[in-house]
Formats: sequence, C-alpha cells, structure tokens
Amino acid sequence: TSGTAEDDNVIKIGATPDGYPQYYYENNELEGFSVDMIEAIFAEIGYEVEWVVTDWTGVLASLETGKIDTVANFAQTPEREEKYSFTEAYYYSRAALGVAKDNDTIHSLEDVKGKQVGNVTGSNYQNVLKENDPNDEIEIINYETADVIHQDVASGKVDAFVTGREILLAQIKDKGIPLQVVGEAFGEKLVSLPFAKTEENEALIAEINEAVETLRADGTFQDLSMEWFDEDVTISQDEQ
Amino acid sequence: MIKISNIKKSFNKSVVLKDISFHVTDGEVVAIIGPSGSGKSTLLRCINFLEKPDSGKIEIGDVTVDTTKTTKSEIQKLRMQTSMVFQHYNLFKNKTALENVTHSLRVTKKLNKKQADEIGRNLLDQVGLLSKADSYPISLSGGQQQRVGIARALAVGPNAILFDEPTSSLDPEWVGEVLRVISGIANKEKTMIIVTHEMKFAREVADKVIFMDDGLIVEQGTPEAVFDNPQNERTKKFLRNYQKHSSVEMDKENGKFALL
Amino acid sequence: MIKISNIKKSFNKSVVLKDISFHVTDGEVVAIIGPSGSGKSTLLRCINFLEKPDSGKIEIGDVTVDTTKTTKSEIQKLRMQTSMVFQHYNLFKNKTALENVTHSLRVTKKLNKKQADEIGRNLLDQVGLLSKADSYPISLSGGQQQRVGIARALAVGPNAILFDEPTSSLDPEWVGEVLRVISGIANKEKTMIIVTHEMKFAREVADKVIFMDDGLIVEQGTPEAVFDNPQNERTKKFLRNYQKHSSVEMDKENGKFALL
Amino acid sequence: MNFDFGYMIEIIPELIKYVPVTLYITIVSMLFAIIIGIFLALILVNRVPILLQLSKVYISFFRGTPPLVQLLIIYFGLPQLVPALNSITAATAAIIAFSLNVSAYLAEIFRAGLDSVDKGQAEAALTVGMTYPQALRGIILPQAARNAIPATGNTFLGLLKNSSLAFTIGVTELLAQGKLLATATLNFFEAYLAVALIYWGLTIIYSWLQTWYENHISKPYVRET
Amino acid sequence: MNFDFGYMIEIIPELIKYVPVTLYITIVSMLFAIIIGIFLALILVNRVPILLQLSKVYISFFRGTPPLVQLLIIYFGLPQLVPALNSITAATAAIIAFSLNVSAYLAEIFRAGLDSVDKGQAEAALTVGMTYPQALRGIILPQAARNAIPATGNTFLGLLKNSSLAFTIGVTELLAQGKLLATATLNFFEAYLAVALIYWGLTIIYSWLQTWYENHISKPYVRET
Ligand SMILES: Nc1ncnc2c1ncn2[C@@H]1O[C@H](COP(=O)(O)OP(=O)(O)OP(=O)(O)O)[C@@H](O)[C@H]1O
Ligand SMILES: Nc1ncnc2c1ncn2[C@@H]1O[C@H](COP(=O)(O)OP(=O)(O)OP(=O)(O)O)[C@@H](O)[C@H]1O
Ligand SMILES: [Mg+2]
Ligand SMILES: [Mg+2]
Repeated sequence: TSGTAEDDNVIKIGATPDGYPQYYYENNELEGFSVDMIEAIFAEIGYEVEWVVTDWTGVLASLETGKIDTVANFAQTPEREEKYSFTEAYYYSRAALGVAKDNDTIHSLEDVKGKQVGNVTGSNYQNVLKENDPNDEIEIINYETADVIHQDVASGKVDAFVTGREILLAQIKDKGIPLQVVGEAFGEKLVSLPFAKTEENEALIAEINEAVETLRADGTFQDLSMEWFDEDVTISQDEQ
Repeated sequence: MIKISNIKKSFNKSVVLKDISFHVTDGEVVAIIGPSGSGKSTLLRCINFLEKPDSGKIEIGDVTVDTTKTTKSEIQKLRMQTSMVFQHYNLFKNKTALENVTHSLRVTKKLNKKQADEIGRNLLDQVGLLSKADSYPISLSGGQQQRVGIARALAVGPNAILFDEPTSSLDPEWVGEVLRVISGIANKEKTMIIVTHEMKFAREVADKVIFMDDGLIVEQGTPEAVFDNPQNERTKKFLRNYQKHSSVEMDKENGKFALL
Repeated sequence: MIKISNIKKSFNKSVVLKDISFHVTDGEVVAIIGPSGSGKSTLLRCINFLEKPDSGKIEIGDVTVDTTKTTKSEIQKLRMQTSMVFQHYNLFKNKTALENVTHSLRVTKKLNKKQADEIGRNLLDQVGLLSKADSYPISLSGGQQQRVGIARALAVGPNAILFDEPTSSLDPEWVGEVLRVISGIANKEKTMIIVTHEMKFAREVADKVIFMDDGLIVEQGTPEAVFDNPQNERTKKFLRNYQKHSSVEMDKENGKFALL
Repeated sequence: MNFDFGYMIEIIPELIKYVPVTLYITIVSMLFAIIIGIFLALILVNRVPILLQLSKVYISFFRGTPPLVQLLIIYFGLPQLVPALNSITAATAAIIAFSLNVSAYLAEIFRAGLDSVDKGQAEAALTVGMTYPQALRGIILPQAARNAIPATGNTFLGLLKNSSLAFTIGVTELLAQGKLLATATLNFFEAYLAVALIYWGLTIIYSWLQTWYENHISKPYVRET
Repeated sequence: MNFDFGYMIEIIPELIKYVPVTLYITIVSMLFAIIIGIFLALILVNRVPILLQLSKVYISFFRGTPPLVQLLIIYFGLPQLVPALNSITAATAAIIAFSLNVSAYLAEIFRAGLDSVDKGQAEAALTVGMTYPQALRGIILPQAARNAIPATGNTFLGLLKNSSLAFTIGVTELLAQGKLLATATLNFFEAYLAVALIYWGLTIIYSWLQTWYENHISKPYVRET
C-alpha cells in the first residue's frame, strides 16, 4: 500500500504495456516514454520504482484496492478526480485521428461525423472525441486492443482510429503501422499520477509536484520528449 | 434356407468356431445344444454378422456372403433376412415394452403408429405383457424382459429367427406359452435356429438338433437320433446329466444329492 | 437363521410384494418358485436392502431390522450377513474373472493377493473357469459369466447366500456341476435361498419349497409336499406344465407340440 | 474500497441491453457446434478411414490453440486468402470461430457419450432390420445424449462467457459493456459484479431447462421406488 | 497485412520460458479441482441432504459467473474482508480461483460419469460385503472415470488457455508474455500465432497421454476381435 511504499521508499506503479513508444517490453525490461518520465520523477525524490504489469482491468482494480500506489499514463478527468488525488501533469496528451493510408476522404474531425471510429476501451480518447461531437454523430466502436483497430482501419472495416497523436505518429514512423494521421490534434488532457486520497499521499504528491517542476525547469522532460516524439509534449499546447 | 459353410472365428489367440457347416431348409426348426462356452452364441452372432467370421460362407434365402470379402450393403441385406433374440435380451433401454416391439416396424416398414401398435399389442398380449406395454425395461423382471425380446424379434417377421436361449429366464408356465407362440410361427413355415439348454424344449420344438462342443459340431440329427441314440462319446456324456436329471426321482431315496 | 415378517413393497402404484413372511433355519436350503413377474427377485433384493421394503421386519443371524426405520449401519450389518448371485450376473466389468472373485476378499477381509488368489483360483476351478481367470466379463459367454457370479458369491462365505436363478444360462452338465459346488457348501450348513425356474433343481437341492404368485406366498412345504401333492389350485396349475414337461415323451406320438 | 451497491443495481438495466448480443452469438454458435460435433464424434467412433485423420487434426487444432487466436485468424486471416470474405462482420466471424472451436470440444464429449451406450443396443437394432443411421437416430443417440448433456451444458456455459472474446474484434457484448462502464466511471467492481449477476441469472435459467430436460429423458433409466 | 514469419519463429524460445508458469498454474489448479469435483459429484449423486443444496449453489455460482470476476473477487475482494489474505500472491490467487471454478464444471462431468455406471455394479459390490466407499474406489470410480475422461480433458485444455486470465492480476504466463513481447515490435499477430503453436504443442502432448490412458483403462470394455 502507499503507506508501506513510503516506509521502504519503493513505489509500486501499475502499467499495461500497450506498445511502443509509450511503454513496451524489450529484453524483459519496461521501456518507453512513460517509463523514462516516471523513473526520472521518482529518482529525483529518491524512490525506487517497482512496475506491476497487468492488463488494464487489473491496473484499475489494483489501484482501487491499494495493491499498487499509482498508475502511469492516466489522464486526469473530472470523474477520476472525484476518486483520486492527482499530481501536477507531467505531460499533455492530445488526440488525433488515424485513417488508412489510402484514405483520401477523411481530413479532419468533421469528416468522421456519421462514420465509425475505433477506440481502445478505457482510454480517455473517446471522451475527448465526444467533447468534439456535440450532436453525437460519430459512432464509436470499442475494442480491447489497438492492434486489432490498426487492421480494421487499414482494411476499411472501421473508418478511423482515435488515439494519442504523438504515439501514433511514432508508431507509423518507427514500426510501419499502415495508417496516416489526419487533421489537427485535439482534446488536450493532462496526464498525471493518481493516488488514493490519504494524508500521506498528499505529502507524497507535494514532493512529486516539486520534482515535476524541477525536471521541467532543467529540461529533463523536454529532452525525453524530444527523444521519443521529436516534439515537446510535456508542456501544454496552449502555452506553445 | 440357411446354409453355413466352413465358418471359422477366433478372438485373439483362442479359436472359438473351428469349422462350422450346416444347413437349414425352409421352415425347419434347428436346436443347437452344447456346453457353456462351446461357441453357440458366437455362431448365431456370426450368422448375422454381429461378429465378423474369419472365413466361410453364409447363405440365407437369396443372399450369399463370402465372409472374407463383404460389402456394407451385403451385410445389411444379410441382416434383413433374420431377426434375433439375445441371450441377454438387449432391449432398447430408452423405449417402453411396446415401443421395443413397434419401433422397428415404424422405422423399417414405415407402418404408422396405429398399425404398429396393433401388431405390438397383439404380440405383447401373446407373451402376457399387455399390462406392461408402457413400462421401460428397467422396471421389468428378467422373464418379462425376455418375453419382450421374443416379441420384438417376432414382430419384424423376417425369413428366419435366431433364438439365443429364449426361455432361460422363464418359468415352466411361460416356457410352455412361449413355445406355443414360437410354434405358431413355426407352423407358418418360419425357419428358426434356437440355442437352448433345455433339452426337453429342444426335443419338442426341433426338427433337427445340433450338438456343439468346443467350437465344433459334434453330432447332428433328428431329436430322436441325438437324444435317444447319440453316437458320439461326447454327446453321450453331455446328455448323461440330462438323462440323470430325468431319473432323479428314482435316485432320491439314496440321499439328497444322489444324482451327483 | 433368516426370518422375514410381513414384507411389503410397491413400485409407484403397483404392489409387488403383498405381505411376505417366512423363515429359514440355519443350514436350510429354500427354493422359491413361481411365475415370471411374481416378485421373486424383488423379494431377494428386499432381503439385503437393495430394494427398501415399504414395511416389515428382516432378521438374519443376530441382525434384526425394522424396515420402516433403519440406519445406514444396520443396513450395512444386514448386508454383511448375505451374499447374492444376480439374475443378470452383475459381474464387475472392470475386473477379470479372477478379480471378480478375489476383489471383495482383498477389500473386506484384507487378505493379501496370494491368499485371495488361491481361494479365487480354487473356486474358478470348481466352476470350470480356471482357464478364463484373466478374461474380462465382456469376453465371457453367458454361462461363464453366471459361473463367475456364483464363485464370487461363494468366495465371501457369509451366513447365507441368495441365489437368483443361478443356473438359468447353464447347460445340463454345468447345472449338475454347480449343483455339486453349491451342495458342497450346503453340507457346510450354509443357509441358502434359491430362486429358480428349474423344478427338478428345486426338488433336488431344497429342504423347503416356497411357491410365490402375484406378490404372495401361495404355498410352502417340503419338495415332496409341494411338487407331488400341491394343495392350492394355483400351484397345481403352475406345476401342471412341469408335470406335462416330464411326461412329454409319452405324448410325443400325438404330434410335435402335443404337450401344448 | 467502498462498494457502491446502488451503482451496481443502477447499471443492470443498461447492461441487460447487451444480453441479446451475447445470447445470439452463444446460441447460434452452439447450434452449429452441436451439428458439427455430432458428425465428428460419429467419425471418431466409427473410425471412418481418411476422415478420421482429418477430424483428429481439426479437433487437435481447435482444442489446442486459444480461441482468441482462432478468432483473429478467421477475422483477419481468412479474408487474406479469400478476398470475398473481406466484408464478413465481426459478429459473423465470432460465430464462425466459436462454432468451430466448440465443435471440437463437443466432438470429444459426444464420442464419450456414444461409447457409453452398450454395444448390445446397436446390435439389437441391426438385427431387427434397422440401418446404422436408423439405429443411431432412434436408439443410440437418445441414450448417448443423456450421458453427454452435463458436459455439453458445461461447454455451453463456458461459451456463454467466452463469447466476450468477440470484443477483441469489436463486438460489444455483455462483459465488454461492463468493462466500458467500469473503465469510464472507475466503479469497477460494481460493474463487474453487475455483469456477473446477469450471467449468473442466465445460467440459472439455463440450468432449470437442463434439469428439466435431463429428468425428462432420464425417465426410462430411473428405477421407480 | 504483412506477416513476419521470421519474427514468429524467433520469439518461440523466449515464449517457451513461460510454459512452466502456465503449466504450474494449470496442473495445480486441475489437481485441486479434481478432488473438489469428485466430492461435489458424490454429493450430487447421493443427494446428501443439506450438502446437496450447498453444492448446487456453489456449482451454480462458479459455473454461472465469469472466471475473470471470480479471480477479481478472490484476489482483490477477499483481502478486504479477511485482511490476513492481503499477502496472498497473484499466482496463489489464480490457483485458488481456477481450482474453484473448474471444480464446479468437473462436478457436472463426474456426476454424469457416475450416473453412467450401471447400478447393478454398486449393488453387486454391496452384496459381497463392501461398504459404499469401498465399492466406489474399486468398482464405481474406475468405470465412471472412463466415461468422464474426454470431457475432463476438454476442461483441462480449456483451463490451459484460460489460465492466461491470471495476467489480469499480474501473473505473466505464456499468452501474456506473447502480448508483452509484441509491444516492442507491434507484431501482435506473429506473437499470437507463436503462442498458439506452443499451446498446440502442449495439447498434442497432453492428447497422447490421454489416448494412452484411455486405451489402458478401456481394455476391460473392448471386445476382442
Ligand atoms: N469377445 C470375445 N473375446 C474373447 N473371447 C470370447 C469373446 N466372446 C466369446 N468368447 C469366448 O468364446 C467362447 C464361446 O463363447 P459363446 O458365447 O459363443 O459360448 P456359448 O456356447 O454361447 O456359451 P453359453 O452357453 O455359456 O452362452 C467362450 O469360451 C468365450 O469365453
Ligand atoms: N423398479 C421397478 N419399477 C416398477 N416395477 C417393477 C420394478 N421392478 C420390478 N417391477 C415389477 O415387479 C414385478 C416383480 O418383479 P420381479 O423382478 O420381482 O419378478 P420375478 O418374480 O423375479 O420374475 P422373473 O422370474 O421374470 O425374474 C414385475 O411385474 C415387475 O414388472
Ligand atoms: Mg451363449
Ligand atoms: Mg427375477
């Protein structure tokens, strides 16, 4: 639990490796942008990170029951804030649409109205899509994993994929995912670390917030972001 | 007409039928007697290919089968020539007594329910089981099951009927009754092969008696010839007990188990 | 000693045993005869509680059971008093002939394999099946299975043995042989109740004969009394066929099925 | 952890809307699987030459590999080979995959059921002039069914829940909807328990039917007392 | 879709390292499930008063609800009620959940197996002085086993693959490792197929053993020809 985590300076973080470059397995080690960011934060405040790898269901259940202390890559939303206390954001996720390479009909959010858009269950991207779809014209098709959506979009069974823009760009560039990103990024959300609402955790959150400030200020965040995405996702687009 | 020529059958290493040939003319009743384990049931089962003979020829009516090379349709034709009463009855467990008798009529002869039931009830009546028409085999006594088995075999009315100890579980009254039913059929010129341990029964119903021992036909002839004047030593020895049985009353004074 | 008092048993609506009382003294051999379906098997099955009687009292040796209120341990004690030969043999299908005989010795009497096998082989030898010791029931003939069943019941050597048509599948030779084996045991003062359709067999082995019809004991007495001088009309009718059977030779000249 | 009982109850109506999808996929797949399974079992029991070897490979494959993989192969792999299948819907692919998968399991169950029927039953049927198919229909299958029903029920209930794998290829059924609600609201245990209750309810209804049917077809085999 | 065959082959050795985890969870759960299943089946067949009702609820629950939910309840829910269980490892929780889940299915299979044994067998055993447990051990169970093995094999193979649910609570076994490996290359289909091949291999080995055992115990029931 978070109590013991502080005692022995080990922090248990739940993770669902969902693919390069966010986090993935290589040589039995967790790698990726999220991994580097979070390990940098906890190194700064002198904690050791213990990754607990399960599927998304397990991550949420573990957080809820205190089997882990926090979760990586968890967008901060009003509903989630009711249940958990969040740290300062360590990066800003932006959604975008991915479509088949040969698709020349969809160029923007407007073009998917009346069409089907694939989404990975539990991701926050469907929420941002809905925010941009006041008349409820987009049909969201939920999937368990992204790999199947890639195929369905590429083969035209589903029109588009809503997901993290930078992630998809990196996957297309480095791993040859048969999609292209279209239109503007939209729906910026803060990604920060959730903790159960306890007093000890409030103290920990304060510590983490300080570390986030430091790392942002000294350029560590920016370096990591450039390394993985060729752009800086650790600051809000609005500020850019 | 049934003609069996040089039938041989072994299970694994043990030879059960060694070289069996005999024939039965139309309407003839043949009784097969012989010690337990001599191969009587196996012989009947070979005749309708429930057991595949190793070699030999089987002729029933106009169907002739060389047992070393048979086709499915030949076997099916052969089986259509006979019906069988099993030593262990083998009643259809999922059918009532009546359905046991009528099911084949409905399926193979395409009779409708009314026609089949009429035949079935008539036969059940003859074997004294009309009141058990709707009972399932599990709630019938041994003798009742045996009688249903007989009615079932009689119902299909084939060329010939093979009986494997059809009265083993019957009391003297029912032995008599079943005998009458069977003889009613015998009078209709039905060919029958009856395996039995009841020598009296054999003597009464048979036109010909075949005595088997150890997979061979040791002696065959009219009941009178075989029972009253057996030629072979083995036959004599086998029938000695039967004769002793008959004369038990005389020995009775010598002590309780004098006949032994 | 076996004492059966006022046993009643129905299946659903039909009353199968109507009020059965009789007793058997130690070492006595009782034969139960009667038409098929009269309740003989059900009676035997009630005696060892394979069928729970609706009411009545059962006393065997020093165990007394009121059938309306019994405990598991009472039933177990009662069953330990008897063994049974089944009309349909009920051999253990997963055991060889030898194991069928020895299994209970090893399990209930804790004999070691050598001791049990010795007893088992000796008994199989007596019923002529030593050569089939390692065969499974499925590859035994009807009569062979029946003999294994007899050997199995004899092996446990209980107070009393219940036989349900123990010779129905046996030829005259083996009937004689089994008779000798059983009588060997009878001479050891073993109490026996034997259901049989073979009147001669009943007459030869029994000290007392019980004639059952339709769930009731119609007549009982010494074999001489019941067979030679039956009092009840039903008994007379039942035995008429038996008597006719015996006199079949005289009738033979009158035609093939004269006795009918 | 504070369990929000009210929420659990509240979402049940929302979840129940997805019961038809689940039942549709499950029941249709089961029907196909039963038909294929019977044929496979007959081939196994009668040792029909060539077909026997083919059936064994089929059964081995479909029992041997995860249904998830079978689903992916059928949904993505087949259209690569047969472009005409490209328009296959996810639900159809799921039904095909589950039918094939379950048929392999049923083949084994039916084989045991057929084996458990006393050989004397078929023999008796043949001696009164029935052909093997006739004996099968009237005598052997009804007796085999009795034996096979409990394990078939297991397979059905297993499929009822495994059908949620269809979510992988985008079919939202009962469990998927539960997951969606769970991850959206983070009332995670409540959503899963609500789903479980609905499955349990369906199972109870199914069990009633099975018990009724078992009693019905067991009548001939049960001694009256 | 371009399939990277080389990658599939390449990761097989890496995946095989996770076979022991999968087998450990599967086999240990199966053993417990068999023991519990036999007891449940005996209670069902003998209609032991009170225990019968309890068993029915138990079986209904574990067959009726998704194994995923059972796993979540045991790993996350129970420690809330019994804090001592908090230290339970994920693998142990998985084994407990699968044991209970599978035992309910096996109970049904074993019940059918017991029912398929001719009542005369038990009767004969009782008349030669055996107690019911003795009859069970020597006569009834061996005959019931023959009938129950194919469906038990189904359940085992089902469990072999369902054990991958343990990933939900953090046990990385064969399928999970396949998924994890693919996160680096995003060659998910190749990974799934590699995993499927390994499962298939395990299944083939298991099937050999089962066939051998079936032949072994079927000897008494097969007529020589
Ligand atoms: N499937 C089998 N495998 C091996 N041996 C068998 C098989 N069936 C029968 N036998 C053997 O063949 C011999 C003949 O058996 P069969 O049943 O024909 O005898 P039977 O003359 O009918 O005897 P009974 O009068 O006792 O019924 C017996 O010794 C028996 O053990
Ligand atoms: N479980 C049962 N359910 C219903 N009726 C039954 C059941 N068992 C036996 N009966 C009926 O009870 C009567 C007596 O059966 P039982 O087996 O005792 O006769 P039996 O005297 O042994 O006859 P057999 O000489 O033919 O063996 C029969 O009419 C039979 O149909
Ligand atoms: Mg015979
Ligand atoms: Mg009887």
